[in-house]
Order: sequence, then C-alpha cells, then structure tokens
Amino acid sequence: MNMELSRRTFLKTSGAGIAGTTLGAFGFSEAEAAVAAAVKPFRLVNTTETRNTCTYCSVACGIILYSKGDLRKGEKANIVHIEGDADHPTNRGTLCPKGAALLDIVKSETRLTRPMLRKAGSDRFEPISWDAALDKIARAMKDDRDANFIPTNEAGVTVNRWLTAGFLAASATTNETAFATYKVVRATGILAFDNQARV
Amino acid sequence: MTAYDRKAPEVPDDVEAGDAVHPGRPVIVDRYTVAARINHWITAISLVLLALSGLALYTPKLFFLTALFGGGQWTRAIHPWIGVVLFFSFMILFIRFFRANLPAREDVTWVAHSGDLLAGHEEKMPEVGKYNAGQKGVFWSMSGLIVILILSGVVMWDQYFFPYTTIEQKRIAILVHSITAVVIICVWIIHVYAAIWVKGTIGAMTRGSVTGGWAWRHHRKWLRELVGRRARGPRAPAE
Amino acid sequence: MTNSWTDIKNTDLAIIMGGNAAEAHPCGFKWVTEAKANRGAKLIVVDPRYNRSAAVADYYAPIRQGTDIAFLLGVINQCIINDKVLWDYVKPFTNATFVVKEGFEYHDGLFTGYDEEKRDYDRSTWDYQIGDDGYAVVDETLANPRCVWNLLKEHVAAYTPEVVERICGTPKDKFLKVAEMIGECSAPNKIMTSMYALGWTQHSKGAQNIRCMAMLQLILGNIGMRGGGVNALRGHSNIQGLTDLGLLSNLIPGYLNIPKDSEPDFATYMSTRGFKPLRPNQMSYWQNYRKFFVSFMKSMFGNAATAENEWAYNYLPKLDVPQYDILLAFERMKQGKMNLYFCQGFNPLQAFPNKAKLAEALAKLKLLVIMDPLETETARFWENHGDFNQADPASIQTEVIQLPTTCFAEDEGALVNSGRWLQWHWAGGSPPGEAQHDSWIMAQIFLRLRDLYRKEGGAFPDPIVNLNWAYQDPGEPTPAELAREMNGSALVDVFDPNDPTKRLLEGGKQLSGFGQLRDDGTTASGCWLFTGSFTEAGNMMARRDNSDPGDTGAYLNWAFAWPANRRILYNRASCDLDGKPWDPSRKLIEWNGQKWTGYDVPDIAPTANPREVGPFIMNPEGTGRLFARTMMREGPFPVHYEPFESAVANVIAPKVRGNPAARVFADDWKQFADIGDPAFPYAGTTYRLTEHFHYWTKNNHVNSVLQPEQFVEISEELAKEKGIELGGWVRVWSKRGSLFAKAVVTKRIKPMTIDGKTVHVVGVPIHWGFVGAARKGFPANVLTPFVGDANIQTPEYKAFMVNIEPSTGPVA
Amino acid sequence: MFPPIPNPSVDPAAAKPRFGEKDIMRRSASEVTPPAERLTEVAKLIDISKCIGCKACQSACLEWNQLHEEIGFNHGVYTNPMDLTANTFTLMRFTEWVNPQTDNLEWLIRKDGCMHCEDPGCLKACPSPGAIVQYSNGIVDFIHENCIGCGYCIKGCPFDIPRMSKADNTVYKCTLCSDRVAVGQGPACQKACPTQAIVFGTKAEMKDWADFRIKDLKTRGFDNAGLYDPQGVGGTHVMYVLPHADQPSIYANLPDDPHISPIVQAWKGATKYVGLAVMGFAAAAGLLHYVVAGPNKVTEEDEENAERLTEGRTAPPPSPPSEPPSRGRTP
Repeated sequence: MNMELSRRTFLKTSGAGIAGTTLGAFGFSEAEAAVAAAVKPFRLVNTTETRNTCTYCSVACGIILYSKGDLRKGEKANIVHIEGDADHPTNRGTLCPKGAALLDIVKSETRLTRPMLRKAGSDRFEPISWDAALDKIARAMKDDRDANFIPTNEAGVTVNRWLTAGFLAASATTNETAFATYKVVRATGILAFDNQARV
Repeated sequence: MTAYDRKAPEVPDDVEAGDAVHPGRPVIVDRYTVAARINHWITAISLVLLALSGLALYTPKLFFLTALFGGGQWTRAIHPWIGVVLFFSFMILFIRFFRANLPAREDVTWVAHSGDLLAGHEEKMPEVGKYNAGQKGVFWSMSGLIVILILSGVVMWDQYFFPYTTIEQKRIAILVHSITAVVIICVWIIHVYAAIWVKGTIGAMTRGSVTGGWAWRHHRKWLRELVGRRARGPRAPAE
Repeated sequence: MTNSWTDIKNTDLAIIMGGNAAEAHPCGFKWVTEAKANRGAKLIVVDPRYNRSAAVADYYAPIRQGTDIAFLLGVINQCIINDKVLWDYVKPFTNATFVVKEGFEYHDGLFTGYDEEKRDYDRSTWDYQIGDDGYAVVDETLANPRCVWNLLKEHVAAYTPEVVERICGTPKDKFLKVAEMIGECSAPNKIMTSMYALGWTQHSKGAQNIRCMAMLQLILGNIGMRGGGVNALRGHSNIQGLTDLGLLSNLIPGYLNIPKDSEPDFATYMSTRGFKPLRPNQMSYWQNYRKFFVSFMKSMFGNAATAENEWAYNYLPKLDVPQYDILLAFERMKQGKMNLYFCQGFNPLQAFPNKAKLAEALAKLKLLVIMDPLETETARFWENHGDFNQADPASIQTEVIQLPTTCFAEDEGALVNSGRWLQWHWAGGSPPGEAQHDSWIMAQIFLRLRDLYRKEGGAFPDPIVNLNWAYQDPGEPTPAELAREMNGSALVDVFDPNDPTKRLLEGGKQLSGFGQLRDDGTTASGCWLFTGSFTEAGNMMARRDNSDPGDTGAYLNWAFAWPANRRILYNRASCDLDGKPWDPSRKLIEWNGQKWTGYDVPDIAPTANPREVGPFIMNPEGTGRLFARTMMREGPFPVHYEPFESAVANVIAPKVRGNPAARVFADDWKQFADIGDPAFPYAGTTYRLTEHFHYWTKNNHVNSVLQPEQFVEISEELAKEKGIELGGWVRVWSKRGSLFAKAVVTKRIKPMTIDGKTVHVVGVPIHWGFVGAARKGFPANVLTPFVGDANIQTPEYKAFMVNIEPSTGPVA
Repeated sequence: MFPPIPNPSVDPAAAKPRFGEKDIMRRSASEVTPPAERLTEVAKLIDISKCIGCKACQSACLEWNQLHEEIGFNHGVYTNPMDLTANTFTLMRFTEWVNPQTDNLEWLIRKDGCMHCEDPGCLKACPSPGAIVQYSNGIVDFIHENCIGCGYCIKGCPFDIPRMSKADNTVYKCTLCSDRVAVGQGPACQKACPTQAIVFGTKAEMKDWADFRIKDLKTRGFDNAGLYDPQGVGGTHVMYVLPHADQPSIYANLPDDPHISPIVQAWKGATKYVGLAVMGFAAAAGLLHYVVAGPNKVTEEDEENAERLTEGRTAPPPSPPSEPPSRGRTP
C-alpha cells in the first residue's frame, strides 16, 4: 500500500534567497555520459528499496533499506545498505551517526538467532527449541497465575489482579505489536506492566 | 695489527688481506679475495637495482623501469629492502677497504696531476698504493652518500617508520634522497667509467687478480710493497 | 510534543533546557538551525554542561542539575515584574482569572494538606471556588487576591535573580539575559519553542519542571502557535506509541485509566469521569470518555463485553496503589514478591536505577523471559564479568529464556514519533536465524496459555479465554489486522436515532474518526486516539504526500497524526478571541465567521464560536492551567525542591528534603547520601552521547568506533584538585556503587558556586555495559538513586552525589 | 534549507556514471590533454557554525565506503579515532577555544578530510602514472590499482590528509564519493549531515550559499566570518564557512595559508630535470673522454718492469715510468 516511491523534491525554500542545486547543473548531460573506467560503479544498482523508519529516537527519520532480494516477491532479502529518505519531511534524507550506521545493528554480531535457556545455577545459555521455550513459558504463567491470582481484595471487591508477574514492553516495536502485547498482558491481570517512557 | 706491522712500521697499511704477487710471465698480482669480490658485486648489483628502481620512481619518464621489478608496488616495496642490503653489504666493504683508502701524502700530488692522468700522461703521476686518490674519492663519496641515502630513505619508508618523523621532515628527506641519489649515480658512472677506461681493471673484480704490468702502471707503490713483503718471506696475514 | 519537528522552523527563539537536542535528536535539531538561518531565530541553551547544542547556541547559561524549577519560576517572576505577558492570551485562555478556594495556602515549601507520615497531600483545597451556577468563579479584572494570577505572582516573587543564582549557580547577569530574551517572546509576533527531554523528566519533580515551562509558555502566549509549544523530545522510536497505547500499569489505550479498588463497578468508575464543564459553553472533550472506554472493551473482549456485564469491566485488574511502576516492581521483586518477569526489547539491568538492587531483585525471580533482537546485560545478569558485573552463577536460581526477535528492518507497522505522527514502515530484510516477530511470540504465548485454561480451567480464566483474538491466522496477527482493530470499526449498522432511515455507520466498516465512537457497544476501537489512522480509504499512516501548502511545516498528507491528524495541539490558541491569528505571518487556522479554516485540523469543533469556546478543550475550564488544581501530587504550583541527594539544603525551604510527595522505599532512604555529605561532594548527572543510542549501539561496530570507551566529564579545576589526567582512569562512586571510566577533562564544565559553596559537576554518559562491540564498561545506573518523580515515578537520573578519584582502571 | 538531492535511483540505466576517464583533467605522472570543455565544478561546503559535531558524516562515510575502522580507546577527548586513517576518510576534530575578545568558550568542531584542491599537491607528488586523477569537476580521486604505496602524496598534501593502508599498502583518502557524484548524488557525509552543515552542489552555488551563511553570522557578532577557499592551492572543492575566518588555524590547525610545500615543488620540479641532466652529463663526459683519450692500456714494458721487480732483478727506481703510455703524446 502506498509503496510507490515518491520522487518528489521539496519546493525550494523561500527566505534563503538562493536557487537550490540542480544536479543537472553539474554539467552531466546525457551526451557526456561515458563509461567511467576510474569511477567505482554505483553500488545500489539493482537493489530493492523498502521504506522504513529509523529505530532509534523519536524524530522518526525516514530511511530506505536497500536489499539484495525482494521480500514482496517471496525472496530472501539481505539488506546491503541503509540511507536517509530524501522525501521525508522531517529528516530530508539526513541521518545522525546512529541512523547512518543502522546497517550495523541489523547485522550486529550480537544479534540473537535462536532461543536459548539458562537453567537455574548454570553459568551458560543452551539452545532450546521455540516450541519447548513457548510451552515452558505458558506453563510457568499458568502455574504462577493460578497460584497467586488475587480475585478479590480484603474488602471483597473484585480486583482480579496478578501481581507476581510483570511485563516490560519494548520502546521500538510497532503500535501493532504493542497492541497485541497489551491485549495479552491485560487479559492475564498483570499490573506490573511498563514501557521505556521514563528511562 | 700484527707483530709484522709493528716490526715494519715503514710499510703503509694499504696492503690488504690476500694481496700477493706471483712471479711469472706475466706477473700475476692477487688484488681481491673471493670474499671481497662477492661483497663488491652484491654491493654493485644492489646499487644498480637501487638506481633502476629509484629512477623509476624519480621521474615518470622512467616509470617503465618498474616493469623490471614486477610493477610499481613491487618496485616500491623492494627498493628500500635492496637499500638495506646495500647498506650492510657496503658496511662490510667499508670495513674491508677503509684502511687502504685512508689519505696518503701522494694523494695530494695525484689530485694535482689528475688532469695529466685524464690527458693520458700517467707517467706524470706519483707512485700510488693500492688505491689512487680518485678511487679513494669514489670510496669515500660512496660511503658518505650511502649513509645519507639510508638515513633519508628510512625517513621516507612509510611502511615502517611513518610515525617517527613529521611530514615536513619527510619532505626534506625525499628531496635530500633524490639529490643524493643523483650524486651517487654520478659517482657510480665515474667508478664504472674508470674501470672500463683503465684496461685490465675489471679482472681485478672478476678473477681477483691483475697483471704485474697493470699494478706497475697504476699502483706501483702497492706492487713494490707486495714484492718487498714477499722478499721478507712468509708472514702472518695483515689482519 | 504539542507541535512537530518540522514546525520548529517557525520559531523565533528555541530554548533547550532539560535536554540536548543536538546531541540526542540531531535530525530534529536541524529545524532549529533552519529557524536560525532563515528567520534569524536565536537559540538559548541552559545546561550544567556546555554541550553539543550549546556549541551552536547564541547564548549559553550554566545551571546546576535539579534546579530548573527555581530558574523557570525566576523567569516567570521577571516576566511578571517587567510585564512581559501577552494579556490578551493570558486572560481568556488561561485560568489566571479563576478564583481559588479559601483554605488553599503555601508556606515554607509546602501547600495546605501535607501529611508527613504518608509523604502525601490532602488535595481538597487545591481547587477553584465554585459559584452558585455550578461553574468556577472568575474575576476578569484580576482584582481578587485569590485569583490564580495573584497567587502565582506571590508564589514566584521569592525567586529573585539573587535567589536563582544561589540555587542554580547561574550568574545573575546570565540569568537576566536569558529572562530578557524569553520575555521578548510575549509579543504576539515573537514565538519561543521549548525543547526538553529526560533532562527535565528524570528528577524527583520532573513533571513540575515541565509544568513550569508550560506555565511560562501560556504567559507568553506561545501555546498553540506555529514555532511555539512545549516539546517533549521523546527518546525512543515508539515510546510515544507505547504510551498512547497505555502499556503502563495504570492505563488503557488513549490515556484512559485502569480502575482502582475504590471503583468496584463501572458506574462508580464513570462517576468521577463526567468532566462537566467548569465554564459555560465549554467543550470538555473528555465527556466522551464512556464512548472511548466501551469501544475499547468491545475491541478487547468482543461479544463477551456486554451491557449486562458492564462491558466486562471486571475483566480488567484493579489498582490498589496509584501504579505498579518499574520502581515498585523491582522493590517487590527484591522482596521476593515476584516470580515471573518479561522483558520485551528492554534491558532493565542497565536502564533502571541502582544496578546492585536490580541484580539482587532479578536473582529472586523464578523465570525471566527476554525477547530481544540483541544480547542484553539483563539476559546475562547472572554471568560474572569481574568488576563489570560481579555475579555467582551457581547461587542464582533464576531460569532465563532468551527469545530472538526481529528488528525494525524486518517488520512492518507504525511508529509514533515525538510529533505524534503515526508512520507506517515495511519490512526490507529477512530475519536472522530463527528470529521471530514480537507479535508472533505474543500470539504463541497467548494461544498456549488459552489452551491451558480451556483444558485445565484455573484462576479466573474469563478474560483469557474470551480475549478477542479473531485474526485470520491466530498464530500471527498481521500488522494490518491489528492496525485496523486499533482504528476501530462499526460492529453493526448504526442508524440516526432521530431518523431511523439514516444509516450513520455501516456494520463491519472502518471508522473514520473518533467522533463516530459510541458507548452502546455498537463500535469497537482499540485506541480512540488512533481512530482515523486506518479507515475505509486505506492506511492513512502510510501516506507519503510531502506537499506543504503555505510552507507551514504541517505536512497534513504525510502519514497520520493523532488526534484526528492534527499537527499542532491547542492550535485554536494561535488566534485571538475573535479567531484571528495573533501573527498573520504565522497563520495556522482562522475563524471565517462560520467555521475554522486553515492549514491544520482545528483543535476545536469546526463551528465553535471563538468568543464562546475556549481553546483548551480537553480541560473542563476550556483554558490552560497556570494553577494545576489537584492534578499534581506535590502542588498546584511548582516549587523548587532539591534532589534527594544534594550538596546544599533547599534555600527556599530548608526543612524540606527532596520532593515532599515523592515515594521512597525504606531501604532506599538508607542508600541516599546525606545533604552536603562530605563523602560525596560532587554533583553527578547522566546523559546520552550522540554517537550512541542507549545500550543498543554498543553492539554496532561503527558506533563503537566513533565512541569506543566509557568516560566521565569533569572540569579542569576538579581534575587539578584531584590530580586527574586527561584520558586517565578514574573511579566514580556513589553510595550505591562505583564505576571506572576514562576522564574527559574539559573547559565545557565549570565549577559552580551554590549558596556560597563550590560545587563541581561530574558528567556520566550512559551507554556502556559488558556485552557488545564497544569496550566493556559500566552502566551509569550503578550510581543512580532508586527514587522517582512523585507523579509518574521517572527515576532521578539527572541529579545525585558522587565522589571521584584517579584510578588504574577496572579488573575484568 | 538547501534543497535536498532526490533519492538515488537503483535502475541501472539511470545510475550510469556521468563522468569518467574522458573528464580527467590531471593524471599523476602523466601528460594528459585536458578535456576541451570542463565539467561544472562541484564543491562541498562545510559550515562550521552549523556543525554540532555529531559525527554522522564519519558514520555515513564508514558505511557507504564499507570501511572497517578499529575500535579504539578514549583518550580524554571527543575526537575518535584520534587521527585520520586509511579507513577514516573524514574526522570530526574538537577544539575548546576561549575567545579572547568575549572571554566566552567556543567549541570549535571541524570536519577534517580531503579538500580536493584545484592544484592538488598529492597528485603533483605522485610518481605513479594514473594513481591520482583530477576530474574536470574538481574531484581528486585515487585509483588504487595504480597506487604503488610510496606515500609521496602524503608529503605532497598541504593538509596532511592521505593515509597509507597497512593492509594493501595503498593510500586512501576521501573520494568526495565520486561514485555517488557520478550518478547525481552528493557525498555520503553531505547526505547524512543532520543540520546541513555540509551541503553539496556546484562550486558557484556553494559560494553563494556561503555568502548567505556569512551574512547571518555577521548579524550574530561574528565580524570575521568568511569563506575558506584557499587560493594558495588554487581554491578547493571542499570549502569551509568559518566564524573566525581571520584565524583558520584555531580550527584544529587548519592551515592559514596552505600551498604546496616549496620542498615538494623543488623535488618534483627543478631536481628532476637538473638531476637527469647531471647524470646524463656524467655519462656523456665519460663517453667523450673515451673517444678522445682512448683506453688506458697496460704496455709490454709495464709487464716487464713488473717481472723485473718481482724477480729481484734491478728494479727500476721509484720514479715515474721511463716509457710513456702506448698512446698519447709525450711532452
């Protein structure tokens, strides 16, 4: 939806009193184009572009992910470069030192790639399957909730809270993930529910 | 110093190890030992390679010479290492030859008459020892220039010594290195030319010996010393 | 933000105080440099350090951390003394004219009703005098000594330039220069914008810091204006969204509240949420609360929420305390009262205060579940890393499950930025290894839990088994499904009660605005604030038209902004009582005699007469509040309180320690340094560096190159005094812990004279830990105190006391 | 705001480089015929008064050019790494300067990197044909296939910019992202710069934009604000707006009046020709002497004298030979 890439350039700002640059003015007309033996080939050629938003602060700079492979065609996609989106009203293609290195967090050596379990008293993580991990979590929740759920307070008022469990929600997930999370957490009666708004 | 030297202080120090006279027709005079010759030729080859690789980087007109060394990167990489070889090889040569190259009284006369030599009047020249003043000049020029070249060369050898000097010092070093290189090439030309011009010389560095006539003609004092020493009988080698 | 990032270009004066926008929000800060370059705007930076924002400021003034209220009340005092007040704005648009109840008083740093035992107030006197007509009494002549304006004038009079200098350490001349520059913005055509961040919130009185600026901006007439407003520069990409969606202990999406024990049924709950207007004809938009709540409950529980069961009111938990915030959660965890804890993209061991306490608490859990794209210290809190993380794994019985999640580049959905723009993004890369979307993980956990309750029964299974989970693939709801659900839809055809042939809403169709929500269960909406974001016309958040008619910086057709695609909140206040723009060159909206028109979506009913309806429609008064009534725990006016750890006693109220209404746990009191404690003589503060993002980018190679190793910043004077060398190791410690770091000795920090005493500042950047690409270091929270803001419990990271000495570095 | 350059195209047709070999104006150690028509000169303008020292330029440079810099240490300053390297083409240098006139602290932050001189000292110093080229738009680029790693460019540069790579022994510096400029983009640093402290366009536009900025700075009390486009190197294609243009060196030793060092000029100029001449002369002199004087040969008489001497017969007295040389005139 709305995926067509806008190539609009911004209106030249008034007040500056100066005509903006037009790259055509650099003197490269089509006729002048020639094979450039010396200049490196432009490395984004034939990549797939995807619009995204920077994951860090809430200026929410527009970014473009350049990948080899296209998820929309059902292919595996490997992101090879990330750059600011010049069409974005806020950042106009610019990025800060973190945003300019976004590729590094996507490709970080400390990205997690499989579920892990640290057993009581152990000094290391060991792999665990998704199914086993999720079953274990659900069972732990069920057992603890059943054991510690508070249906009513001392005055007999229905309070339906579960205080022995807590949930810290992320700060960079989407609204959609957040809403799914909200529904699940609230339905259980967890009250120690928080996000990163304060820290 | 040997006991012999102490007993015969009148004999100058320009007789080197291995120098000897073999009577016969013609007389054969051993001038350079095998070791000295190998030492010389290592130095010589290094110098030639250095000149070629250096000149390749000295001016674009001679950059084609890098082909001899496998391209520019190789030329740049090899040149300083050959310089190191040259430096140490020459250092040994220096230790070997410096005593015979120390100035002697006749050097002044020789220099004064060098015009006659060039003009072909060698008879006007004084009798000289193993080396004449011209050869001594080459020897000492080479010694000095090589020191300058190795020092300036190290300053500009960025791969290993970049952090130790300033850019300005490196600039000076390059200028000094290139001027010195020009000078040493000129000295080398003189040296080589002299060897070619004075017939019978090259054999000294190939076979290791010269004819008695050559020694008589160009280094008579040296010859006399060798003959005199032979007359006094076997003795311990000089150093 | 009341305004948006792009709107900052319209300002005449940007004041950065309680933040460091150039450092933490460089691409947003661009709009300050644009305002400077194109309209000659000025930039003021007030901060303990001459920071990156100060590097391009027109004027810099130093201030001791934790004294912003004194500074700002001092500025308000100067504005009042020098009549730098936009009266035509203040009188009709603020509660300056409202008369306060008899009984309300302020003495020696405390308001009426303080209970020292409870560290809380009885706030009953903190309100308006209500007249016989049921409306608040106002005195438009301001003659009544009990009207808000006169109380305020009296309240701020104590904050003279001399007192400001004594408390803040800001030289009098610099303070007066700043006050003068700010005062100039009381002209209708001169506008100031305030840009703040955690430098204001992370104090035990953080909310009052911000109130001070809001009050000042009201006095100057800068709220609702292009280039004005009070702008919170939020720190994380979607922390605004998560807050909007109420992922907090006490909230329901759209800033509705979780019920309390004192509200046993829905009727009681609603009885305090009538929001009856306090002035005639006012809008009081919260009167729609019931519609938002019922629609939310229909979204949560679908057919299980009925009028008969009070829309499943009892499915929601009730609060017995104001909130189960993070500080309370970790306090309870430390006490062994928590067994199970989830961290979804969160690293609390680094992010919450007093690391030692946090580690002790985590070790008491039975199970810790981590969902994260990256390794975190929290997931490895049990791992021994020498000085960096002392732990004995064998003695820690907590089980930890670490689940790999996708990151931004691999998922789709919307994020809400600081300017409240909901921007959609798409996935561009395949997740690494077995990493999964968070929504998949939540769905998988939920389905398993629901199965267990269906099969086995158990404690109150109703909300779990009845949770509305009607997704095409229940195992992984799609972002579009969830976005449509939040926007909301009509559940059945809805007809006009006055004309049953007129269909207002078509069953099954998306709603186009929250005005369509109903309280009879015929509409559902997960978050009323987001209604309009995903309508029958499509995904409004994915809009990419970057045209900007009038060059206002509004970009109405770019993405979607809550509420109702409005870009500047309170924009009705950009016009005078007749609906004409205060500054025609900065026109945003305008009353054309029949309705409001202009470049932004008006923040008022489109046909509301400007003479009748006040601009602050979310308040029952219709005005902005200089006097906060009972809304703030520590008082209706801000008061300067020292941080809980401070070099000096409170100059204006020496007997009051810290914020008198802030909650402090018994064990934590013992871990505060005494006032003026010679063992901890230096004023510590924590902050971000532009090269890094929290504890994330230390996992990145490039960012670790740009700022590889932990350091602290101190003045040349302190370095000399302690024999600390530039680039040398130092140890910094508080009463709670210590860290090792390199010393950045700088002219950008200067010692300050506070109440006659020299106080040195020690700046402690955050960002370091024992996992990642950067050199190992310590999180700043080894030092920080475990106390939060009285209202919202934001921890006091910005002001605490430390000591420092030269060192040989840590032992790994 | 300086209008942003539109996003790049990933279409191979649109991304065809628009300058190259034929636009080379100067080529190291080579004679080239300059193109008949010069491309419009480009320039990057760095406005120090807008720079917040965020290092986005450094970050973007590392990412775009896929450079792998080492993770270093903190040395008590914000600058990191501590100097330009073969992987750090651009570096923010931080200077805390107390303005003696106002007594106010100013945090001077300068983005260091290649200035793309109109008269490039590196190119002049380079001995390897085609290792350094200058396109007629002003970009000075290193062609690594031709670089021999001699480091002469390092000495030729008046700004101390190029750095040798230990990995491949070739020298690296900012390319002005020639690969990006060739497809109509600006350099990566410019695109990233959050405050537009870096802008890119034609050199004429950049000068105009600088004027606009300098006017603003003058209204803020920077009476000596000005453009740094040093004429000593023929002007540069990376220029600075300096709030204190009267003293460039306060900005982390930006040269006040840069020019190619006279030593480098001497080495690459006179020395080359004089040296070649001297060496040629020496060789020629020898040849000439040989032709004129003939070889110096040992005579039969010399041999006989030697034999007599060695056999202990009447040795000739220690005097010059009685016989003249076989050739040559007798006096």
